[in-house]
Amino acid sequence: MMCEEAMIDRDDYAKRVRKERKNRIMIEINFDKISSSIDSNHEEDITRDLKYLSTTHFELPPNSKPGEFLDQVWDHPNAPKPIEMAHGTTTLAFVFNGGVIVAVDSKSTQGSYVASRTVKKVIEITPNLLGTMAGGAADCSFWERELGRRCRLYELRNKELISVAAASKILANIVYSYKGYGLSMGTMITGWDKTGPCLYYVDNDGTRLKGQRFSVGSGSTYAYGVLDSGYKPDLTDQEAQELGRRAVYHATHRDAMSGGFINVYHVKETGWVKISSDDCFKLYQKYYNVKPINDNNNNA
Amino acid sequence: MEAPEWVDNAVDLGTTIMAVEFDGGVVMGADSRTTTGAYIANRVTNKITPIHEKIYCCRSGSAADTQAISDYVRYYLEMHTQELDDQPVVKTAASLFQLLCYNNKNNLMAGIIVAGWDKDKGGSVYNISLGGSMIKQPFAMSGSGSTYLYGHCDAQFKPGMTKEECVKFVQNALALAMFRDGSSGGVIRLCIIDKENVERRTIPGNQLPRFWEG
Amino acid sequence: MENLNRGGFTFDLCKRNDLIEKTGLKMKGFLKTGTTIVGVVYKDGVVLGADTRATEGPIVADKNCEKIHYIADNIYCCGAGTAADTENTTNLISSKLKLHQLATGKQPRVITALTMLKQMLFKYQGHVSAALILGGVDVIGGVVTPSLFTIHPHGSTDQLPYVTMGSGSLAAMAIFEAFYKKDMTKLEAMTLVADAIKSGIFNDLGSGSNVDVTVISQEGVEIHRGYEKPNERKYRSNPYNFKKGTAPVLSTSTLEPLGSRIIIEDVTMEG
Amino acid sequence: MSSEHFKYPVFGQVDYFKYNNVASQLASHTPSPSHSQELGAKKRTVDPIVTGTSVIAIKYNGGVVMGADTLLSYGSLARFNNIERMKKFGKSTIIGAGGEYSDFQNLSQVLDDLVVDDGCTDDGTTLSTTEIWNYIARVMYNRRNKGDPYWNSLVVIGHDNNKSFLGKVDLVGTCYQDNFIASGYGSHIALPLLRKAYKEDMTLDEAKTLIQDCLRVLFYRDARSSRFIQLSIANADGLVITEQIALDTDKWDSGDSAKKKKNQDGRKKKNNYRNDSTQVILEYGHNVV
Amino acid sequence: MAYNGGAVIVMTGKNCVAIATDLRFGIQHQTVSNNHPKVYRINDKCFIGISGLVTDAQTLYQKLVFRHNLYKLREERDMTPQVLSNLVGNMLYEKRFGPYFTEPVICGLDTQDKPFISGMDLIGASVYTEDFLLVGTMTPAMYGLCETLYKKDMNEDELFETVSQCMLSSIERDAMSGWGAEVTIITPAKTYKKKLLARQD
Amino acid sequence: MMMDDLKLTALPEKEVPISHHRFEPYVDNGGTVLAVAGSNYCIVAGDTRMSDGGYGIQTRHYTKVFKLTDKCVIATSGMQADTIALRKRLDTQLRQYERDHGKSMSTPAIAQFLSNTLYHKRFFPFYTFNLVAGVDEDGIGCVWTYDAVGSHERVRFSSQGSGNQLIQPLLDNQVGKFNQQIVDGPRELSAEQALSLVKDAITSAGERDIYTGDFADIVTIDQKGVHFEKFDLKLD
Repeated sequence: MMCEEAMIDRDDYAKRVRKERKNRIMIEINFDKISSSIDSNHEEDITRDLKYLSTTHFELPPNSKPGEFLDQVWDHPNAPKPIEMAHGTTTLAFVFNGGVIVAVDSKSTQGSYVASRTVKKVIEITPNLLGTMAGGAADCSFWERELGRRCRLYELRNKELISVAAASKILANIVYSYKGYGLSMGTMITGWDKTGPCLYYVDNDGTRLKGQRFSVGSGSTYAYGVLDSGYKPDLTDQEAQELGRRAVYHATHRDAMSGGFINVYHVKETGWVKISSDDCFKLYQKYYNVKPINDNNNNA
Repeated sequence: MEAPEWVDNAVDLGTTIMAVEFDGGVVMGADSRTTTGAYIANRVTNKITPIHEKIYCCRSGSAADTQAISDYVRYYLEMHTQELDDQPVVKTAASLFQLLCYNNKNNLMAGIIVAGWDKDKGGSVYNISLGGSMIKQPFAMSGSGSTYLYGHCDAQFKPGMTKEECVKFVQNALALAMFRDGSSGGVIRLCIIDKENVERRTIPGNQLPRFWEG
Repeated sequence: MENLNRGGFTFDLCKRNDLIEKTGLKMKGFLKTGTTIVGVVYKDGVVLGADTRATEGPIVADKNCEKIHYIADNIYCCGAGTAADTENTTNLISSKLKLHQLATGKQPRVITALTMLKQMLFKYQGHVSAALILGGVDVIGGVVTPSLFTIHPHGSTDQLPYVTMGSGSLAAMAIFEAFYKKDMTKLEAMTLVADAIKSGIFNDLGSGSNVDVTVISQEGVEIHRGYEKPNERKYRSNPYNFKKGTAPVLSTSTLEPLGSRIIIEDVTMEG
Repeated sequence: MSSEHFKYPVFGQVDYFKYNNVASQLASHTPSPSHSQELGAKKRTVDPIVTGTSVIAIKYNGGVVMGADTLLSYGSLARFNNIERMKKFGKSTIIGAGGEYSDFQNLSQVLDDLVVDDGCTDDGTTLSTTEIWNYIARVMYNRRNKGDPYWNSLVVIGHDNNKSFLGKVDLVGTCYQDNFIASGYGSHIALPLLRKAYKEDMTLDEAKTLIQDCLRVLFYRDARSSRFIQLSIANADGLVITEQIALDTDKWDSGDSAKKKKNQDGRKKKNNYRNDSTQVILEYGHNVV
Repeated sequence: MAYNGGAVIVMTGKNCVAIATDLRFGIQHQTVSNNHPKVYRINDKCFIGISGLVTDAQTLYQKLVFRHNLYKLREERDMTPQVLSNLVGNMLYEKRFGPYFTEPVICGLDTQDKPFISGMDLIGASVYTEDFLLVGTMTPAMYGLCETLYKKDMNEDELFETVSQCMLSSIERDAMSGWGAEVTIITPAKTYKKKLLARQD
Repeated sequence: MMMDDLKLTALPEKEVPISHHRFEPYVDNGGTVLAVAGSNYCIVAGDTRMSDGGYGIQTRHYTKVFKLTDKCVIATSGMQADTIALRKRLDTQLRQYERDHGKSMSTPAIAQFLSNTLYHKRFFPFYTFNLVAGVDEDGIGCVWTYDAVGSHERVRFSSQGSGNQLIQPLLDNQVGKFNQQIVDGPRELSAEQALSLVKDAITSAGERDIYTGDFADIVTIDQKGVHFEKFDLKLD
C-alpha cells in the first residue's frame, strides 16, 4: 500500500499505547486522582518561583538524570545551538620552601571561540586560601564562592582559620554530593595553615589529593614539562615565581585553549600575595626580544 | 536548525487514485495533490499519465520515481510498438511496470495503476503495488486515500456498470477520499478510455460531489 | 598521472573522509542558497525571479549572488539548494544543450533541457541537491509557447503557470495564490514576481538582499540584475581610518617577479 | 557541629536551611522520579494526535478579528470536520488554538475555573485579556519546565477598556504581542500576506476579507486545512464567534483550458502525440497556459 | 575543518589587492608551528589562500601548480585569476561526494590590472564580490570586522592597515588560528609581503 | 548518619524512561545585544527581531533590553520564554530588595545576583545570553558579560547572542584598540563616538547574521537615567 500515512499513524499510536500499557504495570494508574487532574495547580506553579525566591535552591530538569539532561536535549534534531559553557585553561600550583606558587592563564573559550582573555582564574577564597579554576567557569566560581562563605562562617564560629585540608574537604564533599549532575571542575585549593604550606587538588568526581605540584587544564601537559624540569624545593621566591610564569607561558604558546594574562600568586605564611599579572603578548616580546620595525612611539 | 520540511522532503504523491473497467473501456480517476510534508507543492497535479495512445497509468508514491518509471515504460512500449507494428495491449504495459518495480523494489516507492483499452480485451485495469506484484482487477485503487474507500467501494461496486455509472462511481469515491485524507485533495481528474476516444475531464475543487452531506 | 579533463565525479576521497569524520572531525557545511526563487508565465513569455542571498549556516556568505542561470538563449533556470550543485548542474546542461544545438542546428527546446535535468537529478537520487525552476520560450512553427517547470532534487517535475521553490517558497506562493491572474502583461508579471520575491526576502531568513528578475519572451531576454534593492545598508558611521604604521610590522619583503619561467617548487613550511 | 560544614545539600532536597516545611514543599515541586512517573502515566503529550492547524488574527481600527478552520486531523486523516477551535473566556477574551486538541480542552477547563473564580470574587473587576494571556504564558512555560507541555500554539484576542489585544503563546512559553499573528502553517503562508496587507486603521470588513483570503490561500497550500472556517471578532460590542463559513475556492480553472486544448488535439490528430514528446511530458504538470 | 585551523582574508583596494593569512599550524588544540602561511603564489599577479585541512591544501596547491605549468607550456602566458578560480571550482566540484576539506580564496590583478577576488566553499561554489572575502575557522569574526572596516577605493597603505586590523582582531577571538599574521599586497608595480606582530597564545 | 545526609533523593533508584520523543524544551529565538561602557556613560543596543528558531520571523518588535533600575539594564537574547522568566524573577526580587532596603540595588550587586540566579538553573539552564550594563555608584559605566550558567566578568564592552562573534572582535578593535600602535585621538571613546560605533556594529551584524535585524533599541545609561531610542535595521 502506498503512503498510508493515516494507517501508519494509527499503527504507531496503537503500538505506543500498548507499550505504555506495559509500562503501566509498574506505574499503576491512579483513578482516585482523576478529580485532582482537573483541579490543577497552575497557580502554584506560577507562584512557586516567588514563594521560594528567598530560598536558594536548584531547579532540576524534567528528567531522572540531571547530568544527562543537556546531552539528551542537544541530541534532538530540532535542538538549537548547544550552550557552550566557558572552558579551557592552564593552571598550576606547587609547594616549595618559600610557600606555594599559583600561576594561571586567563583565557576562556567556548568551542573555538575565545570568549575572554581576562578571566580571573585564581579565586581568592579567604585572605589565606586560594582556589584555582579549571573546567566549567561557572561551576568553579560559584562553588568556591560558596566555599569562601563556609570558611568565613567557620572562622566566626571557631575563632580560628580553617585548615587547607578542611576547606578542600568541604569542597570535595560538596561536589561529591552532586556526582552525576554534570558538574565540571578541576581545582586546586591552597593556603598556609598550622601545618605549613598546603596544596590540594579537588575535581568534580570528588577526588581530593594532597601534593607538591599540580597542573590542571588543557594546557597542563605542557606546563608540567617546564615545571618538573625547573622545580626544586629550595628555589628562591623570585625563581619560583618565574618558574610558574614560564611554565604557564609555554603552555599558552602550545595550547590553543590557554592564553591571555598570566597571573602569579604567592602564598606565604602571612597570606597570599598577588605577584604579577603579565600579558602573554608582552612576555613573548620580552622573552624573545621581538620588536616591530615600524614602532615609532618607542613603547618603553 | 533543521531545514524547513518543504525544502528537505522528497516530493510525495500522497494520493488517491483509482480505475474501473466497464464494458468496452476504462474510467481512471485521481486527485491532484502533491505534498512535501504538509505543504502542498502542487495542487493541480495530473497523476494520470499517458503511456501509449490508449494506455494510461495513475501514479502514486514518490513523484520522481513514478515519473521516471513511466518515462521508461513509455520508451520501451514505443519500441515494442515499432517492432510489433501494432497497437500494444494493456497487459504488456502493465508487465513492463511490474518488471521495473519488481527489479528495483528496494529503491523505488511507486504504486501504479495501469489501465487502458486494447482490441484483445477491451478495457482492463492492472494494479502494480509497492513490491511489484501485478494484479488484474475489475476496479483498482491505490494511494494513501484509498484506505478510506474500501468499504465504500466494496458496497457500491456492481459488475457491469455503464460508462457513466463508472464515472459517477469513481467521482464519488474520490470525493470521499479527498474529504477525509489530508494528503489527497484539489481537483478530480478523470480519464475515460474506450475504443473511439480518450476523454479527459476535470472537476474543479469547488464542484466536487457532496452527496454524503445530504 | 591524473587524468585531466576526464569529466564526472571522482570518489577517491570518500573513504578517507568517512574515516576522518569518524574521528570526530566535522566537515564544514556547504554553501547553501536558502533562497526564494519564483517563475510565472505571462501573456507572451516567462518571468523568472530570485533573491540574492547565499548562506553558510546562520551567516550570510554572499549578499549579492546570482541565482538565475543561463541555459540557452531562450531558456533560463533559477536554482535553490546547495550552491555548487545548482551552479554546476545548470552549467553542465547548458553546455550539453549547446552541443545539441550545434549538432541539430536548431534552437533548443525547453522540454529538452527539462528532460536532461530531470534525468541527471534522478540518476543521483537527490544527492545532487538542486531545486530548480526552468523557464523558457519555444518558438515552433511560428507559435510561441512559454513554458515553466519546477524540478525537485529527486528529479520530479511539475509544470504550472506560477511556481516557487526554496526555503521562501511558501511566502512567495502565498503572494501568487492571492494575486496571480491569467494573461498578465509583462509589467504586471514583473511586479508580481518582484512582490513574491520580496515576500520571501522579508519573511524568510534564508532569503534576502535584492530582487533579480529575468524576462524571457519571443523578443529576447531581459536580465534585470538588482531589479529592486530594498535592503541597502541603512547606517554607516564615519569611515574607520588607520594611520600608516598602526599595525605592528615585523619584516617586509618584496616578491621578485617570476617571469615566464615554470616553477617547480616544494610546498614550503618556513621556519 | 560535627558534620555541619560538609553537609552541603542539594538545595531543596536536604533540609539545610532548617525550613522544614519549605524544603519538603520544594522537593515536591522539583520534578522527582515519583512525580514524573505520575505524569508519564497520566497525561504527558509526547506527540500530538488530534491536531488543529493554523489560527490567524489581525487588529483593525475597532478591535481584533481572528480566523481558523474547523478541522481536526488525526495524522493525515481529516477526522473531525466541524469543531470550534476558538473559545470565549470571560467577557473580553477569545482564544484560538492550534495543535493538540485535548491539551486545549484541558487548558480550557483551567481557564474556565479561573474565570469562574474571578467572577466569584465579585470585586467589580474582571480578568482582562492581557491578564489571561500572561496567565497562559506562565502555565505553558511551567508545563514546558516539567517536560510535559501543552502541545498548542494559542492566539489570544480581546478588547477591553477600549483597547484591542492580540497575542500569541506557544508550547515552550514564547509569548508576544503584535498587530497580526499567525500560528502553525499560517506563520509561513499567511504571515507574509498579513505583513504585506496590514495597515493601521483597517475597517472590520477589510480585516474580515483579509483573514478569509489568508485562510483560502492556506486551504490551497496546507494539506491539513479545510474549506470550512469560523471568524471571531472582539470589539467594543463584545465577542462574536461566527457560524461556520464555507470558503469559495474558485481558482481551479487554469486546469480547464489545458483540458480543452488537449481534447481538441487528441481528436484532431490522433496519432500525433507520439511524435511530440512535449505533449507527453507536459502531463507532469497539466496546467498549460 | 577545524583540525588545523587557519584564517585568510582577501580585500580589494584601488588597483591593488591584499591577501592576509594567519601563521598557525596546529593539530587540534596543539600548536605545532607558528610559521605556516596559508597563502600560495600561483604567478606574479595571482595568489591563492587555502584554509582547512593542511594536507588537502597542500595537495590542492600542488595540483594547481601542475595545471598552471601545463597551461603556461601550452599558452605561453600566466593564468588570470578568473581562469584560476574556474579551474579550482571545477577541480573541487569533481570531488562533490568526497571533497577536499579546504576552502580557497583567490585574489589577483587581471590583465587590465583590475583587482579580482573570488572564494569558494569546499565543493567549489564560487562567490564573486568586489569588496572582500574570507575563509577560516572563525569566519563570523572576520565578517564582522571586514563588513564594518572596509572602505571603497583604498590605496595600498590604507588597504594594508585595514586588512591587518581585520586579521589581527579576528584571530584574537579564534583559538584555532593566529600565532602571527602575514599580509601580501599586490599592485601593478610590485608585490610585497609584511609579517605582522601578533599574539602567540 | 553522615552517609544518609549525602544520599541524594533526587537520584532515582531505577531509571524512569522519559521519552524525549518529539519535545524539545529549548528553542533559540536569536538576536544580538551589545554594550559599551565609558567613564560616565554606558551604551547598550539590542535588535528587536524574534525568529522562530528556523527561518521564520515571529515578530519584528520584541525588545531585548529591559530596564531594571534607573542605573541598570539587562540585555538578553536567546530563548524568549526563558528570557521572560528570568526577567520576571529579577524584577520581583529587585522590587522586594527595594522595599526591604529602601533603595534600589546597585549595579554591581545586580550583576552578582544575576550570576547566582543563572547558576541556580545550572542543571536546567536558561537558554539566555545576558549582559548587565549600567553605571555604578560612582557613575562609572560598567558592563558584565555572562555565559548561560552564570560565569561572569566585568568588562568595558561586550556582546552576546547570535551576532556575538561578529561584533565582539570589532569592539576589541574599536573600543579596546588592540594591536594598534598609533591611535588617533584619545584611547577612550566619547559617548558620541561610542553611540555611532554601537549603531554601526549592530548594523554590520544585521548585514551578516540572519537572526539579527528589523530594528534596534539603543539605550543610553548615565547619571541622568536610562534613555531608550529606536534605530532602523534591515528587514530581510
